[in-house]
Order: sequence, then structure tokens, then C-alpha cells
Amino acid sequence: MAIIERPVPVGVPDIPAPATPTRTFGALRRPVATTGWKSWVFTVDHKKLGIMYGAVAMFFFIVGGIEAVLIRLQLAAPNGKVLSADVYNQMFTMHATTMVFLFVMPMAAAFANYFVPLQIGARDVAFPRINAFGFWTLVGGGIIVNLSWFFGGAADGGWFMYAPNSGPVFSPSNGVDFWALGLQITGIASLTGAVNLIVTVLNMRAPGMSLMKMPVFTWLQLVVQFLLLFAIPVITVALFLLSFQRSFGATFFDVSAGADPLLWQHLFWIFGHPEVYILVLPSFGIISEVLPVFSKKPLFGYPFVVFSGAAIGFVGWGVWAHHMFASGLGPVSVAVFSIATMAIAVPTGVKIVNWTMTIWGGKLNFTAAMHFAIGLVVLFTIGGLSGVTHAVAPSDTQQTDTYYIVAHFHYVLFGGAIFGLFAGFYYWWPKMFGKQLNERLGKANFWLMVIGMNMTFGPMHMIGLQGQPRRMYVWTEARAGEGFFNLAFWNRVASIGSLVLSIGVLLFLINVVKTARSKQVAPLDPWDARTLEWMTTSPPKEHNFDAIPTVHHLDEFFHRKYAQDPVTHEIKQVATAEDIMRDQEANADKHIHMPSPSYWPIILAGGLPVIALGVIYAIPVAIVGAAIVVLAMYGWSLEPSTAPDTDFDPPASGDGTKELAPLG
Amino acid sequence: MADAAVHHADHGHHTSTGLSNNKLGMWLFLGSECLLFGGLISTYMIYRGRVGEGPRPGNVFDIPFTSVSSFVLLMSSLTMVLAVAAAQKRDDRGTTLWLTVTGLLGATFVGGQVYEFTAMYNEGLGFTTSLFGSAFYTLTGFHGVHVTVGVIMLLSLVGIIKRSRVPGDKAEVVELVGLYWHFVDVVWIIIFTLVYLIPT
Amino acid sequence: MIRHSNKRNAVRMSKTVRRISAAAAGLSAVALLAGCAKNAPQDTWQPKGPNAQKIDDLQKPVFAIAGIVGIIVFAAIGYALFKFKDRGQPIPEQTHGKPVLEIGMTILPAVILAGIGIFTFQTIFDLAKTDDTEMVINVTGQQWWWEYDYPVQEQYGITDPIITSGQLVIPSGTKVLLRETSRDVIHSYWIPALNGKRDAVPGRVHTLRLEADEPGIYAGQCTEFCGLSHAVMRMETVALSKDDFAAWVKGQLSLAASPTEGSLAQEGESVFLNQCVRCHQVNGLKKADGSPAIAAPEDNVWSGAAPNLTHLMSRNTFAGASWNLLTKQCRKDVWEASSEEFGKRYLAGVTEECLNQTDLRRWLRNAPAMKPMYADPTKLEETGGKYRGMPNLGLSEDDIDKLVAYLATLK
Amino acid sequence: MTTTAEHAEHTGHEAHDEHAEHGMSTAGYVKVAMILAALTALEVATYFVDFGPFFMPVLLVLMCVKFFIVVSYFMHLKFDNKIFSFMFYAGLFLAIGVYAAFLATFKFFSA
Ligand code: HEA
Ligand code: HEA
Ligand code: HEC
Ligand code: CUA
Ligand SMILES: [Cu+2]
Repeated sequence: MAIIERPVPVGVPDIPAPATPTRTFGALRRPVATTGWKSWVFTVDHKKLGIMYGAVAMFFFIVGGIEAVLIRLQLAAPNGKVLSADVYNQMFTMHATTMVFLFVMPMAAAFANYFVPLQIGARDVAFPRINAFGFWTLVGGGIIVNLSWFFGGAADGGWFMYAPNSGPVFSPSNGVDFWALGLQITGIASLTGAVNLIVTVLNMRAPGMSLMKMPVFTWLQLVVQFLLLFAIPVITVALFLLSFQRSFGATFFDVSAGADPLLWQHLFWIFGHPEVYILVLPSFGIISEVLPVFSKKPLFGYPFVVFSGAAIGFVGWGVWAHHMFASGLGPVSVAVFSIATMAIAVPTGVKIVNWTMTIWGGKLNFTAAMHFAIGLVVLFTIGGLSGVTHAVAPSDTQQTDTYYIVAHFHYVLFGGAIFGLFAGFYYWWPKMFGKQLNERLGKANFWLMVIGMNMTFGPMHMIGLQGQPRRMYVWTEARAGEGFFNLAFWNRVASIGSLVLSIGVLLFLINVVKTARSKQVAPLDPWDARTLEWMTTSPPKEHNFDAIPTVHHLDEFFHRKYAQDPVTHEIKQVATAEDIMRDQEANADKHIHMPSPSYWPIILAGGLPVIALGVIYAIPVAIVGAAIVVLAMYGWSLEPSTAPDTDFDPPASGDGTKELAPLG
Repeated sequence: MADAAVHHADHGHHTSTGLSNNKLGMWLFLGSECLLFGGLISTYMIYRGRVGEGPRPGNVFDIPFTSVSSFVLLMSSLTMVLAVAAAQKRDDRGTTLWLTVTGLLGATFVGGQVYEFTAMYNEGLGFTTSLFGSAFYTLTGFHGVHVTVGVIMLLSLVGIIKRSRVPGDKAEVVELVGLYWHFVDVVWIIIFTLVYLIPT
Repeated sequence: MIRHSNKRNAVRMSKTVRRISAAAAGLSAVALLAGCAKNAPQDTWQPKGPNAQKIDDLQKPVFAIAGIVGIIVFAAIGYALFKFKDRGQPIPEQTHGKPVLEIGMTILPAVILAGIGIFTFQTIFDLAKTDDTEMVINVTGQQWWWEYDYPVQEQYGITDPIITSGQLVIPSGTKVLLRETSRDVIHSYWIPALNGKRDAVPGRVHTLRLEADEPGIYAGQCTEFCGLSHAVMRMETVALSKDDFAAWVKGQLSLAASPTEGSLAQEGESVFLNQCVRCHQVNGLKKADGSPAIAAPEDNVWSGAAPNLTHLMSRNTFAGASWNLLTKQCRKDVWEASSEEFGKRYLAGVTEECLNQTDLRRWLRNAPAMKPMYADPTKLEETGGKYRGMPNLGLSEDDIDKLVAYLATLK
Repeated sequence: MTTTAEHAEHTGHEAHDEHAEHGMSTAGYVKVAMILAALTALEVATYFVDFGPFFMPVLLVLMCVKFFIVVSYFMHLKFDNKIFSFMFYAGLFLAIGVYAAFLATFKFFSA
């Protein structure tokens, strides 16, 4: 089979769709493998892509985690000798970059990819090939960022890479070039992902699922995708300015030419603050699914959770300069941004209240997922409250760039974002793999992580408030204070804590391996869940649902299983998940025509790192990369997103009931 | 937004917005581009007066020349909209004609920009000369790249439509490229005023 | 049906779940107490001057409010976890929320925050008042040390500009305005006991107000990441009583005296003229031909400056206040002196017996080994051959002996 | 059973119908273009003729008018579904708000 023109013109219904290919273009036959590595590498299936996103993110979590542990080893004692100053600076820069851009964001994307279509009752995302492209672009960007380790040293300017320290004079290795170009590439992945998911959520919902009947996870992902859509271009600009300066001699941050170093700070944080909500809102979404399920109650105040999510997204645009309270903005700007920052605590507080009220009066079942969800509420609150103390600008001038800030953001990031993701692992694992993670190991995993995390980051509050700045490759006994419980002690505790934390994470990996080896299959509906993704097999079939369900309620699945007795008001189970599935299968849609795999996404994505390497080392290479990109774009646009019916097994009968994937 | 969905939900059998995925995607992309160009324009605004030893904006701008090329780009929006209208009437001849004209007008604009850059370079304003130079070339260069990409898309589209058997079957693609094209024009409307007409 | 397996755990877990909240609450309480811990020289909760005091007055209630909010939240969660665990109760009513409660819980934090906001607002402008400065000092950051330059101010006896580094000397009880800038990347000046921090940004001048109530030494540290040796870019502010300050000024205005004829120090002087004077200025030092020796750091150092060494021994520390010029005991004597005694001890400077030769020699032997600087000459293309920081000069031990003897004369 | 994608196809069609109802005629487009041309001429005129203190406001107003004409008529936002307007104007107004604040912190407007 060669590549075929798109068979059915959209919007022109009165011209019959050609049943057989009319014209052939292009050079590559479509990939057809349904098993083996090719079925993964060329897939456009949102579930496979979701799993691959997850695997890549997990890999980078371990990388970032090992970097973190090295940091802690260096800081375990005064005048540490584990890392040199140079390597240390690379280490924390890459630790943060890896964790933020290559772990939390892709992991959130993994969940979004896998579960948003399922939760809204769709067969795939709106643009399946773009989805595949986004994934491979992320991989390319991640490789570029990390490649610098092997080519003369990684970026060493801190994750916010303030100018002019990131310029060619002060950071002469190529690390910052790799960093800037690599993040530029992962930005493309986020941007395409954002467009894709927003369109998916808006356009591909099952019949009856109005926006206000959407699961909260999907809602908060929608907010996140809007944040990405608008925040990524800002860092794109910043990174371009930086790259142009480093690679082509532009003067953007060259103070001798009259540049203002604050330009970078503003651009970075205009992106950077929405970014922190990009990191945490998906996890808020996850626990907003988990808490109701294990409390046997709907989410308390669903519309408030949704709108406060949107409000956080919105207000998050007006607070960026709280990262610059000591930068010399002048009192007026400082006052404005200080107050704006405090305002953000209000919608976030609404969420905390709603989560608490969700478990209030419930029937709580303490599974591992529930543990992580509750852990998030508690730990995030600690981090959020220290955030409020930063928002008070005069106090922040004492706190900024000390370990007190490091404590704040690890509580919100680790206690918030990562606990949420772990709740998601335990909650959705049976859905994704048909097997349940071991609950006992899961709880051990949880407790080690909670203890480890509090041991690691709790003392940082004290270390910071007693004046230890961050980003120091060594600290000195001379400023550690006296007595046994001095800063030296707390630094040691933090370092030991990071090892406890590592063992906690290690338990998770062990759990994954153990579960993969076990033969025990998870029940269809292990948690008595509430939302649509549980209304199909585990793992779901390629087309997700045999029959697209029609939605009548928020928590549709729950309402199909349970009913309230009109007299006693008692809530009784009226159907099991198996009943509902049987019903689905009986009414299955016929000849579901799913989008076909394609070579183009990975080829197109592959061109981008080549361009990046070219910009760093030799422009001709960049031209080769650009040629790959252009050719791949042509190939892509000439290839219909769905192979013709004859490629399908069994071929469509021609009675017109086939499903067309959209253009993407 | 919520209203529209609810409204459609009432229709019964489906709940999507009733809009094309592709068009929705394109509008989202354009919304995102606002932040990109906003950043570039703001950077230019901060740096336009920082000329160091190099020439000032007033020394290098040739307003009459740029006015003409701005006009060319503006008129390409008209031809573009005519192409879209033709495509929606499934008039492939008209579509390809107007697309070609649009592409040529766009190419003229890009050519004008190349000429303008050369002239400025000869007057002593290089990319690395001053902050003004770096910011100016970055902003207008980004816009120029957008126009170039647009021209390539337009001309490729002409080829594709000519090869297509089904009349009007590319109407939506034409519309999407049109949206992109108009956006690029609209950005120039802003750049022309803020960068060229309002001097430092 | 599937719940069976979990039920057993549920009973046990709820206890432990409660412990999270207890532990978390405990931790935040400890964090609150941290400000009261002892003798960390950069403690942010021990203000020693009116600016830091204003910040402290603002932050203490904020921490208290945050702590109370946290405890309420954790108590509510802890109670719910205990009370509502699955003991086989019927499926709860599927309530979707109580708007009144929601709105109440929106307004309440908003009110609390508005309260905090008002005081924050006041303090910001209070701290920014510009009519309250008496003395001006220019503070310039560079990789990785601070230079202080005192413009002429007759009322303090500063009849000629004074240039020094590492230790900023100010009169106590006097409002001092720092005008900060930088010669290379962004640094941040921070003396926690006296005020919050303010970034020193190249190309900009930012102001920071300092005032110390009592004489004493107040430690600080550069808090904006400024490259390789950011960790060892420290500083100290020394407050002296007004009289002592006048004495200090007088000392700083004097020129370096020539070492006695034929001494080791004099040999050191000629080594210094050979090796060091291209970067370091010593006021009053003369070349062999009798003309004044003028340093040209701008030709040798990327930031264009190196510490003025005229009165090296009047400061207690060197190289970004990161190493002591005083031996341990002598240093202790100065730091722990009562505020009456303090001035005298500080003005004594580094005496022969107090000089910490070990670190100073180590520095002269190979400065970049103590403080990484990219002084590696193979990495200097980007800077046109100029060093960042002080290079390894490959001095012989002999020269080092002589230099130490010479430097010890720079009182 | 209707499948989602069929529906997408179907609605794509709906959207086009909407155009047909609200779109403009060729003459209409030409007229809009003429207005744009005239406004541009006026803009360029400010370069040759001295408008005194009105110079800046006039230019900015003209810029905005042109912008919204193109967006509303050529890009059909005026006739199309409000969701499209939401997408675009969300980005646009966010950009304006954020970057105005950004410029304000650089004292751009007070200088
Ligand atoms: C997931 C990421 C995340 C999240 C959600 C947040 C949330 C918040 N952050 Fe944080 N922040 C970071 C990640 C995050 N932050 C990172 C990574 C940095 C450092 C970057 C760097 O420098 O490297 C940072 C730095 C940072 C700073 C700059 C500090 C400095 O460098 O000097 C400030 C200053 O205002 C701040 C404030 C806040 C506030 C007010 C919130 C609020 O959203 C918190 C709101 C939540 C609560 C307040 C708790 C629950 C609410 C209630 C129970 C209601 C009642 C409450 C009250 C009445 C007070 N953060
Ligand atoms: C999502 C974001 C995220 C996450 C998850 C983490 C996780 C961790 N972080 Fe990180 N951190 C940041 C974001 C994050 N951090 C950011 C943005 C900065 C600022 C950087 C800057 O200033 O530029 C920072 C800075 C930062 C510092 C300050 C450095 C400095 O200023 O000098 C420290 C110091 O302790 C630290 C520690 C840790 C530790 C111990 C973990 C642990 O939680 C990690 C635990 C995970 C693992 C350990 C991996 C899994 C374990 C195994 C697979 C077991 C096998 C491995 C071993 C036994 C080693 N981080
Ligand atoms: C190429 C320039 C250069 C040369 C030559 C040089 N120095 Fe330095 N020196 C510096 C710089 C820069 C610093 C500040 C380094 C820092 O603290 O990070 C410094 C710091 C010092 C200090 C600490 C000063 C203080 O106040 O903190 C001493 C003492 C010193 N140098 C002595 C010498 C002696 C003695 C010689 C000659 C043998 C010498 N230097 C040669 C550049 C130079
Ligand atoms: Cu100077 Cu950090
Ligand atoms: Cu922030």
C-alpha cells in the first residue's frame, strides 16, 4: 500500500467518498506492525504514547533523583568534597531542569494522554499524529539537554539561568547552548500537546458530556493546557534571545552594550510562574479523582474546584515578579506583585477546603492511592503556607535565595506534584496494565516517601531561616551556629532524608517489577470508581470503548452502578461493572476505524535535535536538520491520517459505518 | 464556552462544539502566537533606544519604502480572503489563482524585507551592532520567517489542489492557511505602527 | 466486594494517617521555632537594626497566622480521617457541596490575606523611604568579592575616597545608604541582621539601607547565584561607634608606609611590585624609580578590579570574607567582645601574633585551588585572556615568605 | 450507532453552512480592503504631515482599528463561532495585559 490521498473531503458530503485509493504520493509505506517495537515507535495511539511518556518521564525522574542525591551527599558535611564547584553547579541546574521539564511535565502529559480521551469517552485525541510527534520531540529535547554532560559539561547557570551569568563569557562551555536549545525543543512538544488536548477536550466529548459534567482531572488538564499554550511562547522568546546571544553574537544581555539583565528575569518568570501551576494542577486533578472514589462521595463543590482551578490559572499570570522581590523593582511594583501573590492563596485554599470536605462524612478506604492523595493535601498545604510567607515581600527579602525557598518549592513540588502523580500511579495502574500494584509495598513506599521527604525538606526551613543561601557547593561550619542542633546537624538530617526518600522511590520501582511479573489480573473495577475510563476493559482496547457511552451525569459510571432508594434515601448498588460492560459489548459500534500508525511524526521530531546540534557545532548540520523537517512535513501532509479501509482487518464492508480519524 | 457545549448537548446525540478540530487548533495556535510576538515586540520596545555607537532607528528606516511593502502585505490579505471564498464555492481555478497571487505578494514583501535589511546593514546596523539592532532584526526576522513559511504553504497548497481530483476538497486547508496568513498580516500592522511609524 | 482486602488495612492505616498530620503540624511548629535557635550568624530572625526589625515585626505575625491556618487544616483532616474511615457504614449521601460554606471559605482567607496585605504594603513603603539616609557608600559586586568605596563625606572625616573590600565598616546608630552595582554578573548584598537583601545588577544602581543599633560584626553572604564560586562570596558588615569609626577613617586615609630597610618585608615589596601590582593597588607604594605604582586591573581581570590592599591588615578576613586573616582565637576575641570593647579590638587589626599565615599562604600559593575561578589560562578565550578572580601565579615558597612579611605591614 | 468521527465530519459541514449564511460577498471584501488601504494611507500620512500631540493616539487608534477589521472580517471572527473568538482574544488580551505590566516594570510608560 502506498500513501493515499485523504479519501473523504471534510465539509463536502454530497460527493461520495472514494472507496478505493485514488492517487498515491510519497515515499514510505505506512507502518503496519501491531506487535513488537515498531508497533510502539510508529504508534499514534494515545494510550501507547501515554505509556511511553510515562516510561521516559520515569527514567528522567531517576536521573534527576540521582543528581539530587549527589547534591545532598556533597552538602552532608561542611566543605564537601564529593563534587567540584563546577560539577555541583551543573548538578543543581540539571537536577531542576530534569525534574521540572523532563519528569513532572512529561509525567503529567502521560496521564493527560492516557486518561483525558478515556475520561471524556473519546476514541483518541483530536490529532493523533501530532500527539506522536509531541512525544518524540520531547525525547529529542531531553536527549539534547542531557547530551551536554558528555560534551564538555552541562548547563551551570541554575534552572532560571539568569543573565548575564548565562552568557558566553561567564559560562563558556556549551552546556547552556544545549540547555536552551533542548528546552526550546521540549517547548514545541508542550505546545503541540496543548493544542491537541484542548481541541480533544472541547470537541471529542461523548454525547451528553457537557463541560460541567467533565471529570475534574480533565478539567484541570484543560486549564493546564491553556497555561502551556500561553506560557510556552514566552520562554520561547527568552530562549531565542539567549541562543542568539550565545550563538550569533546578539547583544540582548550584554551589559556593556546597555542591556538590562532584568529583561531575562521578567521573561523567564512570566513563563516560570504559570509553569509551577502547570506542574501542580495535574496532580490536583488526580487527587480530585482519587479522594471521591475512596470516600464514596462525589467531589465536594465540583464547580468551585473547577472555577478555582481556572482562577489559579488566571491569577497565576499576574504574580511573576514575586521571584524578583530583591531584584530592585522599586516599591510600587513590589507592592503590587506582593498583593497579587497573596490573592492566589484564596482559590488554592478553596481547593484544600473542598478536598477536606470530600472526605468529611465519607466512607474512607485507605488504599495506597488514597494515602498519596491525603499526603498531597497535607504536604502541599505546608508548602503553600510557606509560599504565603514569601508573598510578604519584605520578609521575602530575608528569605529569597535561601534554603527556606528550597523548602517551599520542594514541599509544593514533591509533596504536591509528585505525591499526586504517585496517587495516579496506584489508582490507574490497573487500568493501564490490567494488574494492580501491590498495596502493601505501596503503603511502605508511601511512608518512606513521607518520612524521607519531611526529613529532607523539613529541616531546610530552618537552615534557610537561619541564613544558609541556596546554590552553594559548600557551606562552612563558621556560619552554622553553635550547639548540637545547628545547621550542620540539619544539613546532615536532610542528606540522610534524601536516602530514605530514594529507598521509598526504589520501592515503587520494585513494586512495578513485581507487579509486571505477577500473574494476578486486576478486577474490572477494583476501586469502585466513578468516571468513564473505568467503563471499559483494562487495559482498554485500541478503540477505547466498544460503544461510546452517552453521559447523563457527572460521575456517570457511579450513577450507572448505584441508585438512591426514593423512600429510604439509601444508596444501593443496582449494577456491577461487569453488567455495564456486557451491555456495552452487546451494543458495540461496528467497523471502528482508528487512526493509522505513521513514520512521519518520529522523522519530523528527529530533525529538531539535528538542527540544535548544528546550531551549536556547525551550521551545515543545522541545514540538514531543517531539510529533514521540511521533507517530513511534506510527507506528513500528503499522508492521510487514516489508512484506507482496505488496510483494515477485516476490511470495512462499505456500508458507511466507518469511523474517520481527523486530519491531525 | 460552556454555553455552547451545553447547547449542543441538548441536541441529543453528541456534545462536541460542532466546530472543526483543525480550525479550533489553528485558532489556539494563533492565540499562542500573540504571546510570542508580544514578547518580541516588548523586547524591541525596551531596547529600541539603546543604540550605543550604532545608528538610531530614525537613521535607518525608510518609511516610504516600508509603507509600500506594508501595503503589499495588506493587500495580500484581500487576495487570501478571495481564495478562501473561492475554495468554499469549490471553485478550484479561482482558489489556485488567488492563492498564487497571495503567495507572490507575500514573496514581494519578503523580498522587500531582504532589500531593507541589506540597506540597513550597509548603513551600519548589523545584528550585533547594538541592542536596537539585535532586537529589530529578531522581531522583524521572526515575522519574515512567518511570512516565508506562509508563502511556502500557499504555493504548496496550489500544487496540492491542482493534483486533487475532488473539487473544493481542500477548502478547509485553504481556510486554515488563510487564518495563518491574516494573522501574519495583523502582526505586521502592529509592527509597522509601533516599530516604524512611532519613532523613539 | 473488592474492598475486602483493603478493609483490614484500613483499620490499621487510619492511625498512621493521623500521624502524618501530627508530624506535619509538628514540623511546621519546629520551623516556627527555628528563628529562635542560637547563634547562627546569618539568622534572619535576630534583627540588630531598625530595618531588619521592621521586617521582623511584619513576619512574626505572618508566620503565626500561617502556623495557625496549618494547624486548623491538619486538625480537620486528621479528625476526618479518624472519624470517617470505612467501618462498614452505609454509602454516604452523594452531596455535591454547600455553596454557603464554599463562599464563606473563600471570603475568610481573603480577609486574612487582606489584613496581611495592608501591613505588607505599609512595610514595603516604610522600608523604601529615601529621606532617612545620612551616609552613602558605593558597593560593587564582582566575581567573587565586594568592593566598598566611600565617596568624600566631610562630616564623617572622609576627606578622600576610601576603597576597601570584604568588610564594610559603618558607624553604628547611623543610617547608611548603600548604592549597589556590579561589574560582571548579578550578585546580592545581604546582611540578615541589618536588612533584607538587594541584588547588585550590572548596569543598574540599587539602593539598600543599613543601620546597626550596636557596634559588632554582622555576617552576610552573596545570595544571587553568580557563577563558580558563588558559595564563597561572603561579606561582613562591621559597625563601630562613632568615635571608633572616625579613627578607622583616619587609618584608611593614610598611605602605606615603606617597610624598614633590609627587612624581609622589603624584599616582599619588590616581589609585590613585580607580581602583584599589575592588579592590586597599594596607595603610597612607589616603584624603584620613585614614581607611584598604579595598578591596572582592567588589563588583567575581566571585571576590571582587584581588592585594594593598602590596609589589608585592617580587615579580619580576605578573599570575599571567606577566609580569616585572624587566627581562630583572635577572631573569637573580636567576635565575642562586648559592644564597648569591640571597637578597640577591631581597630587593632591583624597583629603579628594574630595573623593566620596558613590560609594566606595557601591563597598566595594557588588562589584558584581555594576559590575556583576559571583562572585556568586555557579557558580564557571568551574573556580575551583576562582572569576571573585571582590566578595561580606559581610563586616560590621563598617569595611567599617575603610577600607575607610585606602584606603584614599593610595595616 | 453514530460514531464520534462521523459526527466530526458532519459538524465540519455545519460550520461551513454558517459561513454561507454570514460570510461576505467579494464586493464586501474589496470594500473592507479599501477601508484598510485608506487607513494605511492615513497612517503613512502622519509621517509627512505633523499631527502635533495627536500623533501617537491617532496612530494607535488606527492600528487597533485595522487590526480588528482584519480579524473580524477577513478572519471571520465576527461571523464565526464565539469559541474561536475566545481562543484568540484570550491569547491577545493576556498578551496585552502581561506585556503592558512587563513594560511598566521597566518604566516604559513613564519615561
Ligand atoms: C508546584 C509548584 C508551586 C506552587 C503550587 C507554588 C505556590 C505558591 N508559591 Fe511558590 N515557588 C515554586 C513552586 C510553586 N509555588 C518554585 C519552584 C519556586 C522557586 C523557584 C526558584 O527560585 O528556583 C517558588 C518560589 C516562590 C516565591 C519566590 C520566592 C523567592 O525566590 O524569593 C514566592 C513568593 O511569593 C512563592 C509564592 C507562592 C505562593 C503564594 C503560592 C500559592 O499558590 C500557595 C497557595 C496555597 C496555600 C496558601 C495553602 C492552602 C490554603 C489555605 C489552607 C487557605 C488559607 C490560607 C491562608 C489564609 C494563608 N513561591
Ligand atoms: C519537581 C521538581 C523537583 C523534585 C522532584 C526534586 C527532588 C529533590 N530535590 Fe530538588 N530542586 C528542584 C526541583 C525538584 N527537586 C528545583 C527547581 C531546584 C532549584 C535548582 C536551582 O537552584 O536552579 C532544586 C534544588 C534542590 C536543592 C538545592 C540545591 C542548591 O540550591 O544548591 C536540593 C538540595 O538538597 C535538592 C534536593 C532534592 C532531593 C533530595 C530530591 C528528592 O526528592 C529526589 C528523590 C528521587 C530520587 C532519589 C530518584 C529515585 C530513586 C531511585 C531510583 C533509587 C536509586 C537511587 C539512588 C540510591 C541514588 N533540590
Ligand atoms: C591578575 C590579577 C591579580 C594578580 C596578578 C594578583 N591578584 Fe590578588 N587578587 C586578585 C583578585 C581578582 C582578587 C579577589 C579574589 C576574590 O576574592 O575572589 C584578589 C585577592 C587577593 C587578596 C585578598 C584581598 C581581600 O581584600 O580580600 C590578597 C591578599 C591578594 N589578592 C594578594 C595578592 C598578591 C600578594 C599578589 C601577588 C603575588 C596578587 N594578589 C596578585 C587579582 C590578582
Ligand atoms: Cu556573588 Cu553570588
Ligand atoms: Cu512563582
